[in-house]
Amino acid sequence: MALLETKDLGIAFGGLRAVGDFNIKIDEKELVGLIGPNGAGKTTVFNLLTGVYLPTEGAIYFNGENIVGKKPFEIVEKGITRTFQNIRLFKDLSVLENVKIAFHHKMKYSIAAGIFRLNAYWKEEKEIEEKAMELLKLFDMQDAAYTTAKNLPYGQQRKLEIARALAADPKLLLLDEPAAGMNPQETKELMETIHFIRDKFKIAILLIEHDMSLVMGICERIIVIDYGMIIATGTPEEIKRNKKVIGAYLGE
Amino acid sequence: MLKVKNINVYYDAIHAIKDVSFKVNEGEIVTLIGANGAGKTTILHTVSGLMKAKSGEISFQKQKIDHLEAHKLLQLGIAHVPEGRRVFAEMTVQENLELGAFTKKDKKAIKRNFEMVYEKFPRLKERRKQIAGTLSGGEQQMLAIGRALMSEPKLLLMDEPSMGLAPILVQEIFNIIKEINAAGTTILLVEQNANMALSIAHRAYVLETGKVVLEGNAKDLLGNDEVRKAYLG
Amino acid sequence: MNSRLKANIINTTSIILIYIILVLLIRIGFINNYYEGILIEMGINIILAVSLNLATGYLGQLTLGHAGFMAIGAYTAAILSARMNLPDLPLLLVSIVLGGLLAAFFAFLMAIPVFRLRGDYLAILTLGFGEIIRVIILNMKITGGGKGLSGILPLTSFSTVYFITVITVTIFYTLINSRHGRAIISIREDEIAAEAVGISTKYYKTFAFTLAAFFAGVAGGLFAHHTLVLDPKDFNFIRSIEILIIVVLGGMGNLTGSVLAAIIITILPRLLMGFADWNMIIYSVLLIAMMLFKPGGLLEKREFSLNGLLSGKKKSQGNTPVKNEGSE
Amino acid sequence: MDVLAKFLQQLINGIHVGSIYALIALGYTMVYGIIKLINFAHGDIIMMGAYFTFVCIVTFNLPIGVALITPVILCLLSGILIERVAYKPLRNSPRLSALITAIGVSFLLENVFFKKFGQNPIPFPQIINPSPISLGPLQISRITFITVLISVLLMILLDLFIKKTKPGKAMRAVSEDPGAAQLMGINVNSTISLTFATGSALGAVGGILYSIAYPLIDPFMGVMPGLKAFVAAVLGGIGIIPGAMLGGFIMGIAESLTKGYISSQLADAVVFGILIVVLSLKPSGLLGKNVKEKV
Amino acid sequence: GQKDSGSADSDVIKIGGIAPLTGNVAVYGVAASNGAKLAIEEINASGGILGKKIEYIEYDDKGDTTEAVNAYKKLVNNNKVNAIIGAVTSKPTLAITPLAAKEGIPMITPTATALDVTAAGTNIFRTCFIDPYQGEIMAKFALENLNASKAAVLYNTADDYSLGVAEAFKNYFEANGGTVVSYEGYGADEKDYKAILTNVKTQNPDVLFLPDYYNTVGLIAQQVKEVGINATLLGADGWDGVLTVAPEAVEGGYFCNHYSTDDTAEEVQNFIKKYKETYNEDPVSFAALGYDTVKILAAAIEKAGTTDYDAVVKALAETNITSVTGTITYDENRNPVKDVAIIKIENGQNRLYTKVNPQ
Ligand SMILES: Nc1ncnc2c1ncn2[C@@H]1O[C@H](COP(=O)(O)OP(=O)(O)OP(=O)(O)O)[C@@H](O)[C@H]1O
Ligand SMILES: Nc1ncnc2c1ncn2[C@@H]1O[C@H](COP(=O)(O)OP(=O)(O)OP(=O)(O)O)[C@@H](O)[C@H]1O
Ligand SMILES: [Mg+2]
Ligand SMILES: [Mg+2]
Repeated sequence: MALLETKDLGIAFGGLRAVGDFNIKIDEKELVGLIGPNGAGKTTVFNLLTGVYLPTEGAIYFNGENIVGKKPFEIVEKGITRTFQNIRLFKDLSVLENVKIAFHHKMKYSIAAGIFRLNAYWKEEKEIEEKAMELLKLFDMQDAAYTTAKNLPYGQQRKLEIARALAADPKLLLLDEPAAGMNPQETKELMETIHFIRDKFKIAILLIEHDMSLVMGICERIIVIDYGMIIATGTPEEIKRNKKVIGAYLGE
Repeated sequence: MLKVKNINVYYDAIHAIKDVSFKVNEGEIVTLIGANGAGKTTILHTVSGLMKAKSGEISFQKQKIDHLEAHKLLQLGIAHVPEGRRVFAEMTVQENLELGAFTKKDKKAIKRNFEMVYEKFPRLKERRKQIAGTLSGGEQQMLAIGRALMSEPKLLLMDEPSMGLAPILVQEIFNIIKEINAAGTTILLVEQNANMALSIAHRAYVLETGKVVLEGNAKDLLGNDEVRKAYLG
Repeated sequence: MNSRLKANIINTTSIILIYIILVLLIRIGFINNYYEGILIEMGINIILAVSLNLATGYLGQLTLGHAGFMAIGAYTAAILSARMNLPDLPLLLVSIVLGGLLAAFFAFLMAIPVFRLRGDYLAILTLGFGEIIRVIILNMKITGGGKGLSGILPLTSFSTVYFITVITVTIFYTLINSRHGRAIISIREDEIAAEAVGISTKYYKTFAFTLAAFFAGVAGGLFAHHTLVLDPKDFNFIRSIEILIIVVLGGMGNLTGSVLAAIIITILPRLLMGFADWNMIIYSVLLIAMMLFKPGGLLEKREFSLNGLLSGKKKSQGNTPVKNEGSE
Repeated sequence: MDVLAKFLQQLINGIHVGSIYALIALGYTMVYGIIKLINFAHGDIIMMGAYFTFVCIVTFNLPIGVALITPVILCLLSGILIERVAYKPLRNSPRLSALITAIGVSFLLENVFFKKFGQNPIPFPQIINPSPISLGPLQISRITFITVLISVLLMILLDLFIKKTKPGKAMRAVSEDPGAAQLMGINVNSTISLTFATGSALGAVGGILYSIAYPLIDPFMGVMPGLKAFVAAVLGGIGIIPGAMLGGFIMGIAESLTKGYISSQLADAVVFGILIVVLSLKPSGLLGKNVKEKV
Repeated sequence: GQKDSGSADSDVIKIGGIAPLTGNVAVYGVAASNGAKLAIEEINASGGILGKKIEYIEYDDKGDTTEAVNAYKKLVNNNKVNAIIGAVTSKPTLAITPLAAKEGIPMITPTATALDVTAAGTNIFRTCFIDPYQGEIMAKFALENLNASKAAVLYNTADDYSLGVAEAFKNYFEANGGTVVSYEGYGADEKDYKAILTNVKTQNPDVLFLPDYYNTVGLIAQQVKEVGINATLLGADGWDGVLTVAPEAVEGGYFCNHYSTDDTAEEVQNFIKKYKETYNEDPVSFAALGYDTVKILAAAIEKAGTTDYDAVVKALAETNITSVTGTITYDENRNPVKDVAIIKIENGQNRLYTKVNPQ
């Protein structure tokens, strides 16, 4: 059984059908790219998968369960987390707190335990503080733990978003243009990080990116969409040679 | 044409630009390249008057401009295509372009500019009546450039025009930049996509954490090993 | 563990010490009836401000109807206490808790339409709810309508207000510094991102809003048994705004700030009374000046901590004031 | 008077108040649109318009035309001044701080006038003869007639101004993105001033019309109509000019019909109830675009 | 002036005043306060009472209940006054009566007409007559003197005074053969009465009774004209002052009052003269009531020979003096028994139309 499977997924905004007949399968630990021209519907696919938008057609099976209609936070609990095309950090909070918040649904202590500072509170708080620091270490951000998120350089902010998404313990991680605004060198480093994450956390990753060096460099499989429809899928080599993709997206 | 001398720019306590100097000659394409947060956007903002330098001097065609407000600079002939396009999302394409010619009084010139922009971007002509917010990323970028051209600038500042665009559009945008330059507009271009930028520029400056660390002929920099390693991957 | 214990001892001792000093001053008449009344109002304002701060400062939802919840609590408590047969203290506690619960219940009902909205739309809707509550009270028999409700038992005393205030502030403090508090704050920072890391924004919005209303209701109950006459006019939107002023003045998302500002705003008009008819002019000029010079609030993001002060350690608080609340 | 005539009469009453609300609501909406500030002091511009008119007519005995134009100009200048002194320094501060400053300005204006003109409400001079003109079974007071006429005229002019003229377009551009507007050569400061000036001038006219209808002016008279007009602006979709007008008329008519057919005291509840229902169905107001935040 | 003398038996007699000196109903508060001050000046000029000067300490209640309670507490706790005059309007007065009743301090409200005011305690008196009484008088007047058969009544639901007078009017009017065709309430902050008046107009009443304070009456009266109602307007003592607001709109109306400046009695003319000299304006009835209140209180203290609360209260109950608003004695509910003046508004002037004796 595939980790994620969509069946004829689609959404229309008013008259515009932004995504349609969208059928994909992603297996565990797969690293898949999603590319396509601007406005093709890539981010919209992410929004459908994470429950931000309610599809107007089709179904999404995650671990065999249809998750259509679930709230975003419920989908996170099931194991899909994401980053955003336009960075959405908790800007005025510290880096550490950004990560801690994402542990929320893994924690158990009740509101009363929090208010009256029962043992569960002290125990769990200590635990996640340690876990969060560990995670930051992985991204080499432990020194920035107490920095306010908005004061981080752009590239670090993107990394923090990924760390935060990982803290929520996903089985499938969705990355929306993780390399946007990075120069080629930084992009290269990011590619390594993404590889590393996949291997260390043993998760599947679906990523959107316009930087072909990244997409072609690390993705095992690539899905190309245009006008909301899949126009090609295949290995990077196949995609590079695909006439339709060249015409619609890559250019000569 | 544009001369920037030892400027220092701060965000509150953060010293973002440190003693930066550079110049742009008439008819050139000059590009500023550098990592994230190197200060490229900040420099463009300072040149176009959206931000003020704490010290240093900026002059344009021999005139000191560092004390002028942004809306005055346009009249001198400096236009700015900002990072992230920033088109007026709730207005139509046409209205966006009209605003580009806001300071122009000459009706005939405005009409001519409209024709010029529509000729350069036939797509915009097609979408004249469309609300700008609903355009695709590439189209919005074209609109942002077109809007800046409406004021017939002598110097055009462009901030990452290729960001977030599909490869096919990136190519198109760079071609357009070359065309504009060929038609006589001087261009100061900021890019992450250093490869592309260097291949169309005449000269380039490399920025690192708010400082100019390297400058030279674009072709030379393309061949420079250090640059290759740091920015071209 | 040890430092935790030490902190608890320091806090508890100082709270009791302050209490004893104030009670002594009241006993010997240094603080007379009139000044005692001011102290009581201070406590009530603190509870109001701290609870509104949860909704506006921490949750990030600008609400302009806090006085409405206060009104529900006030009228409920006043009406109930007149009809129950209990000794004074239990009577007060039972009636204000019931008042708080009813306020919370209404907040819970409102949460559904309210939280579909964003930013200033939400603000104006809460204002609308507040006004509707007032108009309904104005048109009910049991509340005395526009004539007001009088004959309320004088049950609120300095001691009750003091301890209820302390308990309230403590509850809010510990809540905010727990995972649930973090969840609430994350909604203020970015709702969509909060959902995307697994936080049920609906749940926490409703919870924070309801809890804030509960304490507004409690404050209302204390107010009712202090002033002894209730008039719907006391709970109009200007009152809600007065509470908001305290919150913003103290600093959004800053509990100590709310406490400090509540004290200042309670005393200020009385201090200015000496300036006769210049008082309100001075008051408004001060208000404008404070905002112009300290736009982030008096304390901005600094939380005052007694332990920190005593042990000379600087305790940094992660919560910072909200920037651009509700704006996209 | 038969049932229909009574209904029409109540409708006319509603349109009368509604047109005043609409005029005032425009000031709220314009300012909100451009600097995202709920300008609480706008209600007090109404009050100032009323007092200035009073002073011009009663104290200085100016000819009626001058006495009506002067207050509008004074309010217009006050609007600009308030923005420059109290709001401009806070443009980059948290929005709530600016809101509290606006409240502070509101208190200040109220109390300055309170100090100057004293506690008593002052009777406003009779500018328009209140006696009604008969139209079949209907009687329309001259005040109503003139009020509606002036308001509608001003609204049409404003709409043309914003849509067609350059300064109008500059206002729209600044309200969308002040930074980008500057890059178009638009002077953001003067555009914001212009917005305050226009809004305040309309507010002053609203204030005068309001005082003619309810000829008793006091320093706090702006609070209630200010609040209602603001609700009207939200009802129609805040920041949207035709929305403010629509909202104003709906509020006025709803109020009048409630008073006429249900109960005078429930009018406010009904008005806010309508607001709640509308916002529940259309979260950004009647004419507001229901944009889901794009992520 | 607020002096804080700690000791109770100083060489002055302290009288505390509570009145709305600012706010919506300030005009009444200021008038009552001016009247009271005039009387105190007179008394002090002629040697004071019990050989001591009167010190008058006054706080503003803004017409607000909370402020009134604050003012009361300050007077009793901080200033340690011997007696209280106030408050002026009914609602704030009702807010302080339970406190005053508990303390037993002699308290006289010059002008609070709500029925319940004096019910709180045997130490609470008033100088004005009560609401129901005014309502009945005006209903009787409408039926008998104006031959009205259809009446419309508009009242302020948020105001005890307005409500009380309206109710009494309605009951009396209906009990004595008239019909009240329209009986409608409005809120305190209302400014637009046209919707209600449009309804009233369809009923075509003979008289329109508007028991409210004059500011509101002025507003309603103009809108009565706008809507085109021709009924005779009637009102109660709250109308005193309406000529300053809307003289044209109320022309031809009648209202009842505590006294009339037309009254030729010596006390009245003397008072008017002195008041005009001091304040440069005509005294409204609230001024007269404020004046009389001090006179009543001073007489009682003099009679009691002490400022002891109980003794003064006892002396108050036995009051019998003739002053500006008539010859005053108290009934068992501590309400005054005295004449009522009915005033007609003619050519923009208040004219004494007739005097009604309660007996
Ligand atoms: N909330 C929405 N309302 C209306 N239209 C929308 C909405 N969200 C997306 N769209 C439209 O759906 C289409 C797909 O948008 P989407 O953001 O998914 O593109 P994308 O493939 O991510 O493009 P890019 O590479 O530029 O980010 C676009 O035409 C967009 O305008
Ligand atoms: N509003 C701001 N407040 C504080 N610091 C800022 C702000 N904007 C930029 N900075 C800081 O100033 C420095 C320069 O930023 P700038 O945006 O000019 O970089 P850039 O070279 O354009 O980067 P990018 O490639 O990401 O666009 C960075 O360190 C950044 O963090
Ligand atoms: Mg996208
Ligand atoms: Mg940049």
